[in-house]
Amino acid sequence: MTDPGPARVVTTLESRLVLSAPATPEIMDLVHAMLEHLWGTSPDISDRDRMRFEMSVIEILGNVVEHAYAADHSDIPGQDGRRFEIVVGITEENLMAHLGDNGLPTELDLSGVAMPDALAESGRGLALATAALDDLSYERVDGRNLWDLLCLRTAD
Amino acid sequence: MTDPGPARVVTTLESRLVLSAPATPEIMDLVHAMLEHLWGTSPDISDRDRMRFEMSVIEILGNVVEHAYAADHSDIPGQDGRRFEIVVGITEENLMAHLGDNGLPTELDLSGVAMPDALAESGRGLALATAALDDLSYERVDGRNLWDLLCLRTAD
Amino acid sequence: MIEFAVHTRDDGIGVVTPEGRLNMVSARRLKEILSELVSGGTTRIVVDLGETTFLDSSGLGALIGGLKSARQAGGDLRIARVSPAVMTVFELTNLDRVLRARESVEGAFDD
Amino acid sequence: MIEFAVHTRDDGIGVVTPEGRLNMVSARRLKEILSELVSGGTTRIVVDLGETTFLDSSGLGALIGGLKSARQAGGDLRIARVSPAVMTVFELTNLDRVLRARESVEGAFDD
Ligand SMILES: Nc1ncnc2c1ncn2[C@@H]1O[C@H](COP(=O)(O)OP(=O)(O)O)[C@@H](O)[C@H]1O
Ligand SMILES: Nc1ncnc2c1ncn2[C@@H]1O[C@H](COP(=O)(O)OP(=O)(O)O)[C@@H](O)[C@H]1O
Repeated sequence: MTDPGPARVVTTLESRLVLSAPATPEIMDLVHAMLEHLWGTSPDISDRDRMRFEMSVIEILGNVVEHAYAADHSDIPGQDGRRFEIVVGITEENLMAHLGDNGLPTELDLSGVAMPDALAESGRGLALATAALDDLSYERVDGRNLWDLLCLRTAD
Repeated sequence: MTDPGPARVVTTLESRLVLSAPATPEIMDLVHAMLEHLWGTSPDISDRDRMRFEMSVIEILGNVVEHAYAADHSDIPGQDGRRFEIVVGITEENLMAHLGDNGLPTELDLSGVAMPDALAESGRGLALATAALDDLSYERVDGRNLWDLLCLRTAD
Repeated sequence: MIEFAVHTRDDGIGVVTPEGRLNMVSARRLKEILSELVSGGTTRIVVDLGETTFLDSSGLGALIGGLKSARQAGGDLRIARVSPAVMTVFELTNLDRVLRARESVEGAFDD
Repeated sequence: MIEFAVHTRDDGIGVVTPEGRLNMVSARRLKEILSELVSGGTTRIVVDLGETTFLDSSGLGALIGGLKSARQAGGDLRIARVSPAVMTVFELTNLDRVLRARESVEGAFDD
């Protein structure tokens, strides 16, 4: 567990986009569409920055969809379903995302994430996101997992 | 002004999709993408129901973007910018949308909306939405405009 | 997202094919395309709606605008290959009478 | 949204072209396509990434899975036409050494 990362400020950005939806694999395409809209509003972001940001957002959200609900019972009728919220935004200096989900807490140690063997077929997501991002933070607050992702913009 | 319409229940639906974003013409494509995701989750909705719902959502949101901010000054630095929120959802019986925006209040009388002359080039949006929807409600609450849209699902 | 395919046939009829959604943003471009065709002398125009997946009141407005300027210049504007979903929008506005849908692009000016 | 174009060339080499985004959902389909090719006897495969606009760890996993089964069957899997943005993902994981990017689909098996 860490403090909120520097990217948390995205939740107050006037130009932010916010999506709240069920945590399903199919929702990924809508998050891609959201990022595509974002790129349209700031055409001067380098391809490399777009890719490392978009890939990291999709990795972290993909983990939420695949792992954060593995052992819980939130699909019992009457209990809140599996939902997440994502906030994305751009400033002159940063690409930022904030993710919140109502899944189970995780004991992941983000500082200990290592790239697996070259021929491994999975287990590369967090390593890829931590390598691509300039900051990644996780905290558990009020029964929610909160992730903050930051890319510092670079020249092309 | 009316009471909240029957479609307001969409805001409590577990499977709802919620988007909050700046009120710009370009955001329309993202709302279309949101509805496309929705159709993917319920492939049994008739083409006619999809079209009358999607068209009505886009008309009402288009009016918010084009008219709800015409005379205000919310772009003065330090004041909240022009933003809207949209909630969409499907049940066995209904297609529902709820829109909220921070624009100016409107004195529109939805019961008096009429289709303009055949050769008019504008002014057809609200008439089209009221003809296509089974219920359309507007109210002003706490400085926000709230719109509720309902289509009863029909067999193809 | 929309693309417009535009071409003028040997018989002088202009064919405009909006591929995708005709909404607020794309209707502006359709309006421009239609008025450029008319002012360039192409006054008989078929709008092929066979690839149009969505239509709203701004799209209708652009079509009516094109119809009026084509007629003023002595020509006409016709629509063809309208899907049932898009047809709904014409029916709701009673514009199916002003802009009668033709089955094919080729035969749109046959009557 | 993604489409996969798959064909086998006269020289027996299979060419798979993912058109769009290779993410969690589409990586499953790529994995299936690659394993069907190998079990059907096509053990030399080029994955043409020239139309791939996005890649994540699940896409990488599908490629590595295909590489391993192709090699086990005596063949190989190679990637071609990788855009700079997609290349970033290979570099960040050091997989640019295991899966060296070839310039063209045609020449991908020349060495
Ligand atoms: N949001 C999460 N909640 C719970 N566990 C997680 C979460 N994200 C990652 N993990 C755990 O960390 C492991 C490594 O994740 P990752 O590097 O993304 O690879 P992969 O998802 O391919 O296994 C996962 O297998 C899972 O056990
Ligand atoms: N959300 C709104 N806020 C303020 N005024 C509105 C709003 N929606 C509609 N109106 C008013 O109602 C009129 C008719 O709207 P509509 O039927 O959609 O046609 P159009 O937008 O083409 O003018 C608009 O011109 C505008 O003056």
